[in-house]
Amino acid sequence: MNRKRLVYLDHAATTPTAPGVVEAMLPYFSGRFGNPSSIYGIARESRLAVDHAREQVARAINGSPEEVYLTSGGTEADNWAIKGVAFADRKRGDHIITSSIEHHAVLHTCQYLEKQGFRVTYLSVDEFGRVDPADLENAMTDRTVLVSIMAANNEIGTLEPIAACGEICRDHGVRFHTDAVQAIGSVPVDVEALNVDLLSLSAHKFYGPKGVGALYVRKGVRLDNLLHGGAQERHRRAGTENVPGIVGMGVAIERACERREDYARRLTALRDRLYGGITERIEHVRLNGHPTERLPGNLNLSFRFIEGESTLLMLDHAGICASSGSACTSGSLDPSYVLLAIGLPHEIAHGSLRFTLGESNTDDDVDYVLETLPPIVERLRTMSPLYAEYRRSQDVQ
Amino acid sequence: MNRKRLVYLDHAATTPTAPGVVEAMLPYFSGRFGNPSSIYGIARESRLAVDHAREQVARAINGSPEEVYLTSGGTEADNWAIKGVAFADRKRGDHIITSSIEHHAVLHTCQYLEKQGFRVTYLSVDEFGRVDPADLENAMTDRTVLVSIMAANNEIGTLEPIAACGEICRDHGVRFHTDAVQAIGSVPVDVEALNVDLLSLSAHKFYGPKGVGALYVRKGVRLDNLLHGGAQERHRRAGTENVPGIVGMGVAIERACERREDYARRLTALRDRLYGGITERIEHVRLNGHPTERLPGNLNLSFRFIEGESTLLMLDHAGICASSGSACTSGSLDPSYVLLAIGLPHEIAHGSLRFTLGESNTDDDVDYVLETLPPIVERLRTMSPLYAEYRRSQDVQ
Amino acid sequence: MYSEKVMDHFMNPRNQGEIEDPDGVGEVGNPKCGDIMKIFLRVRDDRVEDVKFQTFGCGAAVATSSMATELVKGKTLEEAWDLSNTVVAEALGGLPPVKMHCSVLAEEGIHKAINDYRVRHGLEPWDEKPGAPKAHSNETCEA
Amino acid sequence: MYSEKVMDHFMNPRNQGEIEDPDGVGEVGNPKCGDIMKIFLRVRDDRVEDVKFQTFGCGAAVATSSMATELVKGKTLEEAWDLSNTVVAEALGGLPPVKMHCSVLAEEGIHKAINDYRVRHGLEPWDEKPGAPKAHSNETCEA
Ligand SMILES: Cc1ncc(COP(=O)(O)O)c(C=O)c1O
Ligand SMILES: Cc1ncc(COP(=O)(O)O)c(C=O)c1O
Repeated sequence: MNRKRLVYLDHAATTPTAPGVVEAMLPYFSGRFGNPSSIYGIARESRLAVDHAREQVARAINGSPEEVYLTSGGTEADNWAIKGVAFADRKRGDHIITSSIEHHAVLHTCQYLEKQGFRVTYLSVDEFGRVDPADLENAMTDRTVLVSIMAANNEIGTLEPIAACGEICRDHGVRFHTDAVQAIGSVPVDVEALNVDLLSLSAHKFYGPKGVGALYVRKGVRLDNLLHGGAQERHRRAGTENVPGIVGMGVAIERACERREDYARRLTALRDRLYGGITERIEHVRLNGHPTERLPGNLNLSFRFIEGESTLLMLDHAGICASSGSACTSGSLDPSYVLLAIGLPHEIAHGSLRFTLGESNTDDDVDYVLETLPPIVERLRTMSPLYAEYRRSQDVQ
Repeated sequence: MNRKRLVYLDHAATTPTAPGVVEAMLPYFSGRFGNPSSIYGIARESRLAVDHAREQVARAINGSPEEVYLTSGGTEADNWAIKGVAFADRKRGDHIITSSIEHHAVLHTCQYLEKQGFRVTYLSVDEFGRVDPADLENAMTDRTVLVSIMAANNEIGTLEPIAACGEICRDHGVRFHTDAVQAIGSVPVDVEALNVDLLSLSAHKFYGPKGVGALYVRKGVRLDNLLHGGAQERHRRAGTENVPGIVGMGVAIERACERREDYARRLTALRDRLYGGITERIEHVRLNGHPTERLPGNLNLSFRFIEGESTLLMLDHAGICASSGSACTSGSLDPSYVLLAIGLPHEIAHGSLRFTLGESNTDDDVDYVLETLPPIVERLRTMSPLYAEYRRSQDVQ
Repeated sequence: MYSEKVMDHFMNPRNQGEIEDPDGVGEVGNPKCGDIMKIFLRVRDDRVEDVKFQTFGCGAAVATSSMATELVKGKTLEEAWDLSNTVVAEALGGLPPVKMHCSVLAEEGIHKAINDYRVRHGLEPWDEKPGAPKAHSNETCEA
Repeated sequence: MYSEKVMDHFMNPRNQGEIEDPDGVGEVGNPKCGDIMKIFLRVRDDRVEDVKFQTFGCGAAVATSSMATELVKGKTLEEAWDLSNTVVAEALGGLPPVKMHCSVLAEEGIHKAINDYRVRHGLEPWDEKPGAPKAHSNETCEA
């Protein structure tokens, strides 16, 4: 493949670790490699580094360091929050409320709990992917122990009404968890303002390293452990700390919060230009997710008559990285459950692409996509029996 | 503190990541940072790198790549193996057998399962810390679903009779897990020769990075998932892969296996010299663990009349990093349960030190310890009311 | 994910398009599952003189359409009928397991087009071999 | 883990040793729990003229022994009795929570030595304040 350029537009899948973050991590591999649980000098350095990172995470979300527990990523944080509260509060109740468009780390955990005898309500969302707080209110029972609603959806970028949901939970005395994996660094996240009891985050979504995340747990929230073993994380999460990763997450979250406003402004502008340019050049395109209440870098579009994976492959050939609403690599033929949940018919959901912009993207990148994408869509439509059929139906009219 | 030198003798707690390992990881932070689940070029590079590391791990333990699942470390692997088999086989039985000297990642997981209604037999060990396979045979019931015996103990270095235990399990049709976290790179580990169904390992114990490990699961072993979510690891372990960490583990395990024989020979010689030198220079010293069936780098000694933590602090002051049988930092005042299990009285257990040698250690290091340790022990004994009492009792005789 | 051969047939599909007034047409697949294949045949002297396809679907769906049409071109209808999905997949240098159903779809499309030709000519449609793989069960998209 | 002050008193303990023919001795702690402290007093005119300690225990146990003896030296017995564990801990620049019991142990050791002196002199032993913290409950080592 002779690639003229690489335009990465899949920042929701993962971000590159920022060079400054890698630099901050490096000393902790071979030099300051001590196990934070040991008591000698180099171990104390590791301990201090971990504690410092914990403070950076706490500050970023307006929590306190004692409320931050370090994990191996967003998935572990989600699993821990949900199973942890469910099992700890089992005597108080057996009902959990979540939304139908949560990440699999939440949905599959809830489904697992259903097998363990819990009842789960999956709130539906409107055409823009928003949960209605009134639905949450209505779903509350006196057996409800936990509500989990994501801060921002990973596919369509829709921002959920977290503060309102948090208030309802607080009024009902029910624990409230939010998966903020996609939100950190893009929108303000403040556990006080949002009335959040538990919050998940994952470093590789904000230019930190993969394989490290955190769970915020408000003081007083009871939570069973998920990983049993050593006394790390104040007896709450066992396992030798991933010191370099944790240091990287600390630096990355501080950096992300400092840059957030600029980042959001810049990405919103680029994204809107990309969206405008695409709709000017290509017919039969639909925006998925909320028109304004969405992540700054997220553009999720359905292109009628064509299928997502084949579009991605052609884009890849041209050096453009994006993702699709067909979860094709996962072995399922069903299109994205998120797109179905906002009411898209299957074949339209199959023709969806997600472009998620990030730090490195420029106006040139947008221009390149605007130049590259229309002929690809055109070519795939020419190949498509659905498009041929559509055209025949138009000719008839 | 003006340290003349640093002598790191706590390789069982963690090892420095080898520079070559860090180098292999580096490209995967900011350059080849793609999410292995995505389909474009840079993501395929990540996928290939993860698959390659999986092969390296498989080869090291004589398993096949499809039997290797990547985790966030030894603790997650232990938790997953034990809970996974227990819950998957719940209908077949509710009894688990392990030893009383397992790592907390195994013991606390078993204790958690006891709360969930499982029964656990904790096999006792002999004065050297060895499980007797006959005890295992006797403990088997028709409700037994899992046996978990560590390959090598982390505190006293004793090697367990894994092959014999594995054979008993196979004869009874019971799943056999071994925590090989301390064994990899030091003694041969072959899942076929050892009759092992599940095996845990952790990269930071063999000069790989912290926060990454693996669980070997023999084909056909049923296992519930521990982390629910995305389709990673063939639907068995969710969460975006820690690509740099996984790459590092692959390189580290290959490297460790290549060097193993040399490493073991060199460390055994250094350790034996250290042991000989200490017993020549210091009275009232006891070797803990098996005299020959032990990890090459492990030297666990009890120094009568003095306490471990204070000895460690003085050693640290002199630039020597070791660990003690007092789990003092964990908030418990009880001495190591492993040392109690091999029959040490409390006050002797409190006076134990663990020196674990590794790659960087030299004859000079041994000389330095032999020069530094005796006056420290002397000084602490002078301070000790137990030593004063002992001396009075000797004077009387 | 895909072999070079698959990528070549995906990026440069052979026989893509429509045949005007075809002798047989087969459309298979299901928009719900994200793949539809339409095969057009021109038959002369019981041989596939020309064949074209239209496909809505993933890379493997396009590549198998391309390869399958390439493989049946010039063959007798009986030979074309006997083209199995595994031969198509092998000719492409293999397919990822989750994509094998695409090759089944191609086989089904060709069968359907052949039987369409046969029915138009007053012949009995041929039967699928008993136990032959199916791309999709009727109602679901399970691979 | 430890403050500089703690490390200083640990590495350079004050008053470490034995007093020959002491006026009062107090031994507290428990080898099971990994700490034993022995306090020796020389008393003149109801004052602590000299004080020494022997300690088997962790860094904090040594440092609190050192600091506690330093703080009672020259004090009247009544003043010495009133020395609370928190004062010792504060004088050391604080102790990790899991190590606070060491400062309690030091307080107990001094109390025991003072009462030993009192009993030897035919005086009533003083009572611990009700609700005063204890380093260890009798049977277990729970902090
Ligand atoms: C919303 C959301 N939650 C959870 C996760 C899981 O995070 P990780 O893959 O770091 O475990 C992701 C990303 O994969 C996500 O986008
Ligand atoms: C024998 C043993 N098992 C399990 C573990 C846990 O591994 P990790 O800390 O990498 O989770 C360790 C080390 O801490 C160990 O020595």
